[in-house]
Amino acid sequence: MTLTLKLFGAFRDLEPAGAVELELPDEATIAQARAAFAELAQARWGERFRPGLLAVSAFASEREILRDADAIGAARELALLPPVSGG
Amino acid sequence: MTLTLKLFGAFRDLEPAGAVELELPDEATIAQARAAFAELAQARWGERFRPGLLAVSAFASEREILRDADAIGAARELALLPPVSGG
Amino acid sequence: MTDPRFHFAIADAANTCLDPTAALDFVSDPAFGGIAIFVGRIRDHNLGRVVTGISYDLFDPLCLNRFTEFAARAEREVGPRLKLYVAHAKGRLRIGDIAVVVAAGTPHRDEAFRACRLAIEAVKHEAPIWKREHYVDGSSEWSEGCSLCEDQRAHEAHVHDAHCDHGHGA
Amino acid sequence: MTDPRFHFAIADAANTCLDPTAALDFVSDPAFGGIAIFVGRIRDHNLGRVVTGISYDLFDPLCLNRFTEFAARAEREVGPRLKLYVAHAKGRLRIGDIAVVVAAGTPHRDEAFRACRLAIEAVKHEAPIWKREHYVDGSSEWSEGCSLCEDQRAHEAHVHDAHCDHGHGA
Repeated sequence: MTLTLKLFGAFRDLEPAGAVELELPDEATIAQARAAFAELAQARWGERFRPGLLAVSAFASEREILRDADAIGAARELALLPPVSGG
Repeated sequence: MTLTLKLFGAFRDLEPAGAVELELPDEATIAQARAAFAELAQARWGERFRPGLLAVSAFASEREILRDADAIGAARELALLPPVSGG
Repeated sequence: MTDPRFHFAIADAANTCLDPTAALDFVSDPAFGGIAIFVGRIRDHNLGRVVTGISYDLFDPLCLNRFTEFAARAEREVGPRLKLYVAHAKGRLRIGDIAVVVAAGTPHRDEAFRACRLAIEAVKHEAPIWKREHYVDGSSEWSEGCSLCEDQRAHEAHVHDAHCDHGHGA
Repeated sequence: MTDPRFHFAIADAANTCLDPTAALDFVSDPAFGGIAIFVGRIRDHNLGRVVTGISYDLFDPLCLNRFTEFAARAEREVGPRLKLYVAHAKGRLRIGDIAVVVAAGTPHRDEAFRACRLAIEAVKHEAPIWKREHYVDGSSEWSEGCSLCEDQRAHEAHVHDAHCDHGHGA
């Protein structure tokens, strides 16, 4: 399956298009998407990519925050949310 | 000395003019003014006057709340403040 | 002697409405990120009775003096980087009319909330303001209130800690 | 499914200014005496640096969903007699511009303050909103923030109780 991952905050700086595509096995989990993004990011952006930022970032659908153990299920698009700073 | 006592809240209902005059000895205290007002109120308004309300009411100048032991001093006008309910 | 950080007003209901936007503007500052505002409106009921309006009586000069004391207290609580606006209505108000506006501006939000809350509590419990409720049957009554009598307050604080736990106001 | 007691909005700074008066009007009600409003403005400094503006990025659909959750949480806290308004700006703002408005209306003031505070804290710490500060030298930086990562939050709550004690925002 192909998952579109929308990027926000500091991650959006890395990719002006604001999204990347990840190739994942069917029935993948969030943890697998996280690992796939780390691999892609390392390859594409090198030292501009900060693994420490990814570690404290959340994956989310338009409806809710997801945990690493959650299955991606039928979602074709998710968002990667670095630590937030509203207000 | 003659002290003008401005009335507020429930006390103003008793006296549409909004003030009474009390005759007090020179160097009188607030406690003496309180007693003089109780006497005047009893005589003028009878049962419409509630001593219990006076007991929880404060005397004040335009600048500050006064205590029973305070001297009236040079003041010629004070205010009688029943319990407050702003906001 | 007027401190430019503070604005206090008593607004005669016959010709002035309280203006929360003016309060917001007054406490705004390029250095301030947090503004907390309290708006007290006349509501249509109190203690189970239908209310049609409220008349406020104030002892204006002492009231403005007390507002100044409340501001000094707020400054002791949150520090000098504070703008504070307190305005209270006087006279006859209808349901939905604004009785009181308190606004506090500070660099950060916690101080703004604390200063705003401190000021509205003081306005409710310690300012020479009296409220008469008008009911749907045409009758009216002065609200129960908080004694400003220092001797009485000291006594009541000794007996029980709530000198003013009645249900007045918002 | 829209609850008429709640209003949530994201305002594009390119064509809309946040309006505290609209917030006040929305949460007003004849049965409500207490209204608490928080207004967050862009201030001219942060952590010792001179700030010239802020750009906000938001994940709109999740953000609006989270606002709905915050309202449900506020209702659990203060009860159903509550109106709540939450609006946040998106895009580039200048000093003094309004970044966020939260307003809560309730019968009495304590509930209004609590609901307002709960909502603004949640907007600051739990909504998918990101802030980039622009500095006087032309540079800019994304603010430190609060992790939304549940696994991470659980871990940090274990290590120390403050998962988000950085100095961002107002």
